[in-house]
Amino acid sequence: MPLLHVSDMSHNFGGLQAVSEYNLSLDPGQITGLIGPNGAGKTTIFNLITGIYRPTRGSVRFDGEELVGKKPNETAAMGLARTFQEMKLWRHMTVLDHIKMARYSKLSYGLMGAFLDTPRRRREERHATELSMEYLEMFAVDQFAGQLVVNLPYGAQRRVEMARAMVIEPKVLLLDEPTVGMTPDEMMSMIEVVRKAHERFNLAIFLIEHRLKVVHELCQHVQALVFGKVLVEGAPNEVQNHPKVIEAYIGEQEVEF
Amino acid sequence: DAGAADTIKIGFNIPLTGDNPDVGASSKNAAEMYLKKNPTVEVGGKSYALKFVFDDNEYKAESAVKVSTKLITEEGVLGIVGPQSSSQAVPAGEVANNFATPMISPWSTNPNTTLDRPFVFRGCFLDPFQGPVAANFATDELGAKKAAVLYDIAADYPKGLAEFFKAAFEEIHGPGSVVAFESFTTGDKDFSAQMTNIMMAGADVLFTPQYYSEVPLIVRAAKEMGWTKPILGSDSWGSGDLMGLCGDECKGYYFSTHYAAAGAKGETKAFIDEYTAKYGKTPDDVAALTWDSLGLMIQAIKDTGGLSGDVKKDRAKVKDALAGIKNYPGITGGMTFTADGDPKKCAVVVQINDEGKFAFFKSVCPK
Amino acid sequence: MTFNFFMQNLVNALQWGSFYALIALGYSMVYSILMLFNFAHGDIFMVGAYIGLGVSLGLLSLFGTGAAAVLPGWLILVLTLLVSMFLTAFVGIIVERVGYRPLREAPRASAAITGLMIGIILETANILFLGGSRLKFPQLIESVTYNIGGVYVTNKKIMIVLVSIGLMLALHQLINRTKWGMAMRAMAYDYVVVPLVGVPMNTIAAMTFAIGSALAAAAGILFGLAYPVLDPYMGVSFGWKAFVAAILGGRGSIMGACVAGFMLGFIEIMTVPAIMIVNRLFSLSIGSNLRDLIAYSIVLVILIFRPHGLFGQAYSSKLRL
Amino acid sequence: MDDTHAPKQTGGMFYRVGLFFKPVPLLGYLLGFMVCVVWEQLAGEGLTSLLGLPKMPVLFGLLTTFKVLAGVVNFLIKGDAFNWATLVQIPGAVAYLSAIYLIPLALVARAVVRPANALARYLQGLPLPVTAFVQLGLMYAALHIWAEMSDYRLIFLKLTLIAVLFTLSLNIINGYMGEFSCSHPGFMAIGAYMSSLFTVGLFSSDKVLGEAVFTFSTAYLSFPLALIFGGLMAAVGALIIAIPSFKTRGDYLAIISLAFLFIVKSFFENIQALGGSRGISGQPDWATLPVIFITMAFGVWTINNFVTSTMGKALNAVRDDETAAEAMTVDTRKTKMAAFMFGAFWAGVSGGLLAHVLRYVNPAMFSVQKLAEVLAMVYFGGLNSVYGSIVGAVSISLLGEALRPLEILKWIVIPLLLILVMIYRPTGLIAFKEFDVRQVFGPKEVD
Amino acid sequence: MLLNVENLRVSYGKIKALHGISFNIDAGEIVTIIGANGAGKSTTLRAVSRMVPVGKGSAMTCMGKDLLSFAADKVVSQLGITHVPEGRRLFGNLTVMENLQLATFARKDRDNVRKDIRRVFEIFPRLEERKSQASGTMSGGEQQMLAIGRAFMSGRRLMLLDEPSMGLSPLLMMNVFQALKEINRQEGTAILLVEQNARLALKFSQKGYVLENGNLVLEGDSETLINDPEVKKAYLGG
Ligand SMILES: Nc1ncnc2c1ncn2[C@@H]1O[C@H](COP(=O)(O)OP(=O)(O)OP(=O)(O)O)[C@@H](O)[C@H]1O
Ligand SMILES: Nc1ncnc2c1ncn2[C@@H]1O[C@H](COP(=O)(O)OP(=O)(O)OP(=O)(O)O)[C@@H](O)[C@H]1O
Ligand SMILES: CC(C)C[C@H](N)C(=O)O
Ligand SMILES: [Mg+2]
Ligand SMILES: [Mg+2]
Repeated sequence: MPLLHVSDMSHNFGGLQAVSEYNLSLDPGQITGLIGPNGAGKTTIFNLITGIYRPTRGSVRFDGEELVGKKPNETAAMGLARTFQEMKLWRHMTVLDHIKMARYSKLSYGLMGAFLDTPRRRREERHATELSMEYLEMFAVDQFAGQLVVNLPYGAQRRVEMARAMVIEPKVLLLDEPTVGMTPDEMMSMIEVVRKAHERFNLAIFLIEHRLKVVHELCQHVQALVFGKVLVEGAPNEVQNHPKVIEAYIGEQEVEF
Repeated sequence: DAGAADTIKIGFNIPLTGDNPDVGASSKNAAEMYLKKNPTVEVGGKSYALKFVFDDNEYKAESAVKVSTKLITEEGVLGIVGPQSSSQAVPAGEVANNFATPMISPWSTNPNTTLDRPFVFRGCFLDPFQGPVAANFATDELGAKKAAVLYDIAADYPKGLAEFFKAAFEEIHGPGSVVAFESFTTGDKDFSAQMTNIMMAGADVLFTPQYYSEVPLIVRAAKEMGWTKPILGSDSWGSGDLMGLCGDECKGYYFSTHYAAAGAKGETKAFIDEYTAKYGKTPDDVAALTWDSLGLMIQAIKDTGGLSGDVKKDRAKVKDALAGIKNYPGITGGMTFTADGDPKKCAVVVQINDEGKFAFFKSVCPK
Repeated sequence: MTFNFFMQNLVNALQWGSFYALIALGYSMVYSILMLFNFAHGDIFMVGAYIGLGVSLGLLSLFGTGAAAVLPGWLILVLTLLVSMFLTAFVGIIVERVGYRPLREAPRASAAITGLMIGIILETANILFLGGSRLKFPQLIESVTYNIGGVYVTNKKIMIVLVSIGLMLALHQLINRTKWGMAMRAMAYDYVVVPLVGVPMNTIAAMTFAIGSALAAAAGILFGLAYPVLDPYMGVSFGWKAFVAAILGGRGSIMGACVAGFMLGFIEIMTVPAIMIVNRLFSLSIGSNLRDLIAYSIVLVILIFRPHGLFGQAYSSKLRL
Repeated sequence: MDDTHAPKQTGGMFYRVGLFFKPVPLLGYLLGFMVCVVWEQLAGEGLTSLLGLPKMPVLFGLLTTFKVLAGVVNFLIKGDAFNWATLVQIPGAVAYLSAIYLIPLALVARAVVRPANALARYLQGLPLPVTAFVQLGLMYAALHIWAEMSDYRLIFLKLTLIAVLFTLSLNIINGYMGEFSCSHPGFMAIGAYMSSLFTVGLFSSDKVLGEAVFTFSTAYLSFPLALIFGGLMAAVGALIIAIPSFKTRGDYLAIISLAFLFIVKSFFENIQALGGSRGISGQPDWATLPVIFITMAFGVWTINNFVTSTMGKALNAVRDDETAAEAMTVDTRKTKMAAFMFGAFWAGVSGGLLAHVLRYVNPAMFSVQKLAEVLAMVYFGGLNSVYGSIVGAVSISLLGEALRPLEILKWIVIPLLLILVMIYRPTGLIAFKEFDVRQVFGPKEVD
Repeated sequence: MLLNVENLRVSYGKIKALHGISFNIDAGEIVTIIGANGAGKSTTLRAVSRMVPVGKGSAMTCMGKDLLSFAADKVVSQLGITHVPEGRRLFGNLTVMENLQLATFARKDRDNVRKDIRRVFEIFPRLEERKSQASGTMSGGEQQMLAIGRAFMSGRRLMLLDEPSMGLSPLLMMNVFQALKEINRQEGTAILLVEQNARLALKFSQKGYVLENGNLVLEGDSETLINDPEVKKAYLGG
C-alpha cells in the first residue's frame, strides 16, 4: 500500500476548477516530481493534501488514514511536512526557535508545564534543543542558531525552512519550488541537501519544481499538471520529452533574441 | 514649609482634569475666593495662615485614593475637602478614616461615603432625603398621579436618586404609579427612544435627576416627542451654565436643590454676588457647597480652641469639633451633623422663571 | 404597541444611526486605506463640531441674527458646513503628518497608540483654550416638528438623514469609481510599492485623512444641530463605537461601514422599545438600562455568524510587527 | 568587504558609564539599593532639612521638581504669584537624589562587584527557587524599607506593582500574540468584582452583600483563593471572547473584545446584587505589600515561563506567520485560547489586588480610559518583552504621579512623550527581549 | 545617455549594501546585472527608483536631469522609469484590470491608455481571461505577467526588472523574455535586468555588469562576459 494515496481529488475556487480528479500514490522512499505551467494548480494540490483547503471531492489517505477534514497541524503531526513556495519564516524568531517549534506536537509537558517550569518541561526542552542542533548541523546552518532568520543569507533561509520541516520527523516531505531564486551554485547544493535527507531517513518526497535540472537529478517519477489535470506521468525523461509537455510547459529552450 | 507651626493646611481632593474638569474648577474657585477673604484664622487666640493644597484626582477612584494618601502623609494637611462625586468620595473616605483625618465631601450624596466612618462628613443632604422631597412636590404642587423617571444608570448619583424618588412616589400613589422608569448610560446624547416609551406610558410628570449638561438634550428630546407636561429635576441641574445651554426650552421647569440663587438674601447673596463678580458666572452647587464645607472645616478648627502642633492629635480634635457643630449658618442652609456625619438641612425647590433665573418656589425641611 | 410606536422609533434610529454611519465612514476610510486604527477620529469629530461652532458664531456675528439677519439660517448652515469641513480637513492632514506619517513603517498598533495620544492632546487642548464647560451650538435653522399620523418628525431629523446619506453615496462613488479611490485601495494592500506605479503616496494618505476628517466635521455640525451641547469628551464614546462599526462593516468596505453604522444606531435605539415590548408581553420588568449589554451582545453574535464583518472579504490582516 | 564595523569605538559618556557598570550583577544593585534605603532611613530627614526642602522627596525628587515647575508655569500662563525661593528646591531635590540614591547606589554596586558576583555564582549553583528566594527577598526588603518612609510611597508602590502584572498580562496578547485586544479592563473588572464577592461576601458585613458568613481571625489566609477565584472567572469570561474571535483572523478580536468590555461594564452597572453603579466597598485590608509583591513575582514568573517555552513561543509563530505555524504542527487555536485565557487570568488577579488596595470597586473604574492607560503602558515599555512591561508600567505610573502638579498640562506632556517614543522606537522602549531568569539572577562575567 | 549612475552608495542602517558603484544605460539598451544572492542587485534597482535613500556622494542623472531631485512617484510619472520589484508586489485586493488602470494614475493621455491595455492583453492573453480576478489569488506566474504589464502601463523609458523569471515555468519564462524584447524593440524601452539565470540574462542583453558584495567587479558587453571563464564558473553553473 502506498504511503500517501490521493484519489480523484478535485477542488474549485468559485467558478475556477483549480484541480480536477487528481491521483497520486507515493511509496516510502520515493521521490515524485510535479511540474506544470504557472497556475496549473500545483501549490493548490499541496494545500489540499496538507489540509489548508478542503477538497471539493476525493480522498487523501496517508498511512491508511483519511486526511480530508484534518487541520494542517494535525496532518503535519502525522508526518506530512512541507515547505512553501514563498518561504514562510517567523520574522522575530531565532533560527533555533524555528527548529524547536516544529517539535510542538511532540512535547507532552502541557500547559501546566509551560506555566510552572516543571522538571519534565526542562527535560523535554533540553531534548528538543539537542535534536534541533543536530538538524541545524545537518543542514549546515548551525552557526546561525542564535540569530534572527531575517539576518540570514537567502540560501541559508531556505535551508532553515527545510530543516524545520525535517524536525517533525516526517514520512513525507512536500517541497514547493525549493530552488526558486537560487544561483546555479546554490541550486546544486540544495539538490545535495535533499538527496542526503532522503537517503538518511528513507523519506518520501513530493517536489514541485520549474527547474528541470532539479527534477531530473532527484525524481524517479514525474507528473506534468496542466489546468489542474495530470497530462502525462512517468519517468523524468519520458515526461520531459513528451510533445504535449513541451508544448504546454517547456517550449523551445534555445531562443534567439 | 518653614514656619509650618503657624499655618493650617487644608487639602482639596478635586477633579481638575478628567471627565468633569468644571467641577474641579468651581471647587477651586470657591476655595480661592475663601482664601482671599480669610487668609488667616484665629484659633485659641493664635493666628494661623491658611494654606490650601489642590490636588487633582482626575475624576478617578484610583487617583482619589492616591491623592488622599498624598495629602495626608506628604502634605500633612489638617483636613480634606472633597472629593465631590461619590465614586471618588467613597474610596477616598476610606483612606481619610484610616489615617484619622477629617474629610468633608461637599457634594457626595451616597450614604456609603460617611457610613461607619467617624472622620468623614459631608456638606449636603442625602439622596434618601431629596427623593421624597421631589416626590412630594410632584404630588402636592404639580398634582401628578403618574410619574416617569429618566436617569443615568451608570452614574451613582442619578441612579440612587431616581430609585429614592420612585420609592417615595409609589409610597404615595401605590405600586406602579411610576409608569416609566427609563435609563441610559453616561455619555449618551440621544434620549428619543426612552422619551418615546415615556410618552406611551402617559405620565403626568417627568423626573430626571441629571446633570445640567444632559438636561438640555433631555428637554429637547421630550419636546420633539410632543411632551407638554412638567419636568422636575434635582440639585444637579443647578449650574450657572444650564440656561446658557438650554435657553428658552428649560423655562418653567422645577428642580430641588441646595439653595436658590435668584432672590437669595444675606450671606448667600453676598457670596453669589462676589463670586459672580470675580468669575463671571453664577456659582453652582459645587461652589456653594465647597464654600460651606470649607467653612465647616474652619469652624471646627476654631472650635478646637487651640492646636497642639501635632497634626495627628489636632486631626482628632478637629473631627470631634466637627461632630459637635450645631446649626452652622451655611449659605446653603443651617447644618447640624447626625451621628453619621451627615448634615440635617433643608432643600429648596426652584422654578426656572421667564428671565431664566432660578426662582425660589418652596423650601422643604427634614422632620 | 402600535405601528406609530414602531415608526417613531424607526425615525429616531435613523437619525442616531446617521451619526454613527458618518463617523464610522471617516474611521473606515483611514482604517481600510492606511490599515490604521485611527483612535483620534472621535476627537477629530469633536474638533469638527467646535470648529463648526466657531465658524457659525463668526458668520452669525457677521451677517446678523434674528430680525437683523442678512442671510437666511440655512445658507449660514451650508456655509458653516463647507468652511468647517475644509478647516477640519486640515486638522486631519496635520494629524496624519505629525502622528501617522513618521510611523508608516511601524507596527500598526503603535500608530493606534499615537492616535489615542493625539486624541488626548486634542481634548486637553480644548479644555486649555475653552475651559472645561459645555458650550451651546447655535440653532441655525428654526426647528419645526411635523406630526405625521402620530409620528413626530422634525425638519432637522430629515435634513440630517438626507445629508448623511448624500455624503455616503458621494464617498462610495469616490472610492469605487475614481482612480483616487483605486489608489487608496491599493495603498491599503501594500503601501510600499504605491510610488512604483507613479502614485504619490503621501498625497493619497493626506487626502484620506482629509476626507475622513471632513466627514467627521460634517457629522459634528449636524450633531450640534440635533444635540446642541458640546463638550471636549463628546468624541470619545463616538470614536470607540465608530471603531466597532467600521470593523463590523468589514474591512475595505465603505458601504459596510455605513450599513454597520446605521445598524449600530438601530440596535442601540431599538433595544429600548424592544425591552418595553418584552416587558409588556411577559409582564416582566427588565430595565431599559440593559441596552449596552444587549446591543453589544448582538454585535458579538453577528460576528460569530459573519466572522469577517458584514461586507468584509476574508483575508488575513495581522498586526504588522 | 572593505571595512568591518565592530561597535568598538569608544563612545560618549553613556558608553563609558555602561562600561563602568558592566560587571555588576543584579545582586550588586540590590545590595546597593538596600544600602540606599537604609541610608535614607538614617539620614533622609537630616538631609532634607539641611537642603532646605519642605518635605522629604518621596518620588526621587520628581514630585518636588514638578511642583516647582508647575508654579513657574502657572506664573507664566496665569500670572499666579510664585515664590521664587522655591526654585532652590529643584537643585535641592537633585542633590538629595544624588546623595541618598545615585551616588551610594553607584559606589556600593561597583564596590561589591567581586563578592556579589561570587555570591551570585554560588547561588546559581543552588536550585533556582533558592536563588530566586534570596534575590527577591532582598528586593522585597529594600522596597519595604523604601515604602516605610511614607504611606504615599506605599500606595504608589502597591498600585505600580499591580500595574506591572496587569501590563504584562496584556502584553501576552498584544505583544507576544500580536493581536489587538481591548477587553483587559473587563477582565480586571471581573477579577476585582469576583474576588470582592468572595472576601466581602464571606468575611465581612456589608450593606450590599449582607452579613459575614464566616468570622475567624485567620480569614486572610483565604485571600489567595479569592484572587484565584477572580482570575479564574476572568479566564472564563475570556473564553466567551476567545471562541468566536479565533475563528477569524486579524482585527475582529479588537472589536469583539471592545464589545466585551462594554458588556462587562454594563453588566456590573446593572447587577443590583453587586451594588450596581455604586459598586462594592469595605473589602478587607488584605492586599498588603508582601502579598502584592509575591503575587506579582509569581505572576511574572509564570508568564515568563510560558512565553519562553516552545508552547508559548508558538504565539510568536502564530503572530509572524500563522500558516507556517500550522504547517509545523502548532495547534494555533489551542495556543491562542490558552494564551488569551492565561492573560485574562492574571488581569483578573491584578483586578482582585486592585479592589483590595482601594477597598472599593465600581464599574466606572474599568472604562475605555483604563484601556488607554494600559495600552500606553504596554506599547511604551515594549512589545514582546517582560522587561518592557516592567519599564512601561513603572515609568507611566511614575510619570502620572510626578506630573500631577502640572494638572491639565500633564495630559499634554504624557501623550507627547508617548508619541515621541512611538516615532523613535515604534515597538516600545525595550521590545523583543527575552527575559532569562537564570541569567538575570546570575553573575556577570567579568573579562 | 539615458541613465548615468556615479559612485552610488547605499546602506541599511549599519549594513553597507553598495560601496560606490557606477554604471550607465543608453536609450533603448538592455543591460544586465548579475551577482550572487545579497550582492546588492535589488538594492541598485531600489536606489534608481528612489525607494531607498542613497548615501553621500552618490550621483544619478537621467537624460541630464538630476534623478535625485525626483520623488519615487515622480521618477515613474515624469522620467518614465518603472520598477518591477522582487516578489512582484501587486495590489492583491485590486482586480487585474484595476492594477493596470492604477498604473496610469499620473498619465494624462486617456486615449493611449486604452490602447496600451490592449497591448498588454495581446502580450499576456491569460491576463485578459482573468481581467476581473483579484490579483492576489492568481498563481505566481500569472502575477509576474501582471507585474510586467503594470510596469508597462506606467512608463516605458526604462524598465527596472528584478528577477522576472523567478518562479516561472520554462515556457513562460521564454514568453516573458520575448515579450520584454518586443516591448524593447517596439517602444524603445531600455531595460535594466537583474537575474539569477545569468546565462539567459546575458543572452538577452547587450551589456552586463557583475556585482560582488556591493562592488562592480566586471563589466563588458554580454558576449564577452558569457565567455569569461570566471563568470562561467561563478554564475553560469560551470
Ligand atoms: N531592508 C533591508 N534591511 C537591511 N539589510 C538589507 C535590506 N535589504 C537588503 N539588505 C542587505 O543588503 C545587501 C544587498 O541586498 P540586495 O537585496 O540588494 O541583494 P540582491 O543582490 O538583490 O540579492 P538577492 O539575489 O537575494 O535578491 C544584503 O546583504 C542584504 O542582507
Ligand atoms: N484562494 C484562491 N482563490 C481563487 N483562485 C485561486 C486561489 N488560489 C489559487 N487560485 C487559482 O488557482 C490556480 C492554481 O494556482 P496554484 O497556486 O496552485 O498554481 P501553481 O501551479 O502553484 O502555479 P505556480 O507555479 O505559478 O506557483 C491559479 O489560476 C490561481 O489563480
Ligand atoms: C451631583 C454630583 C456630581 C455629586 C453627587 N451628589 C454624587 O454623589 O456623586
Ligand atoms: Mg505554486
Ligand atoms: Mg534581490
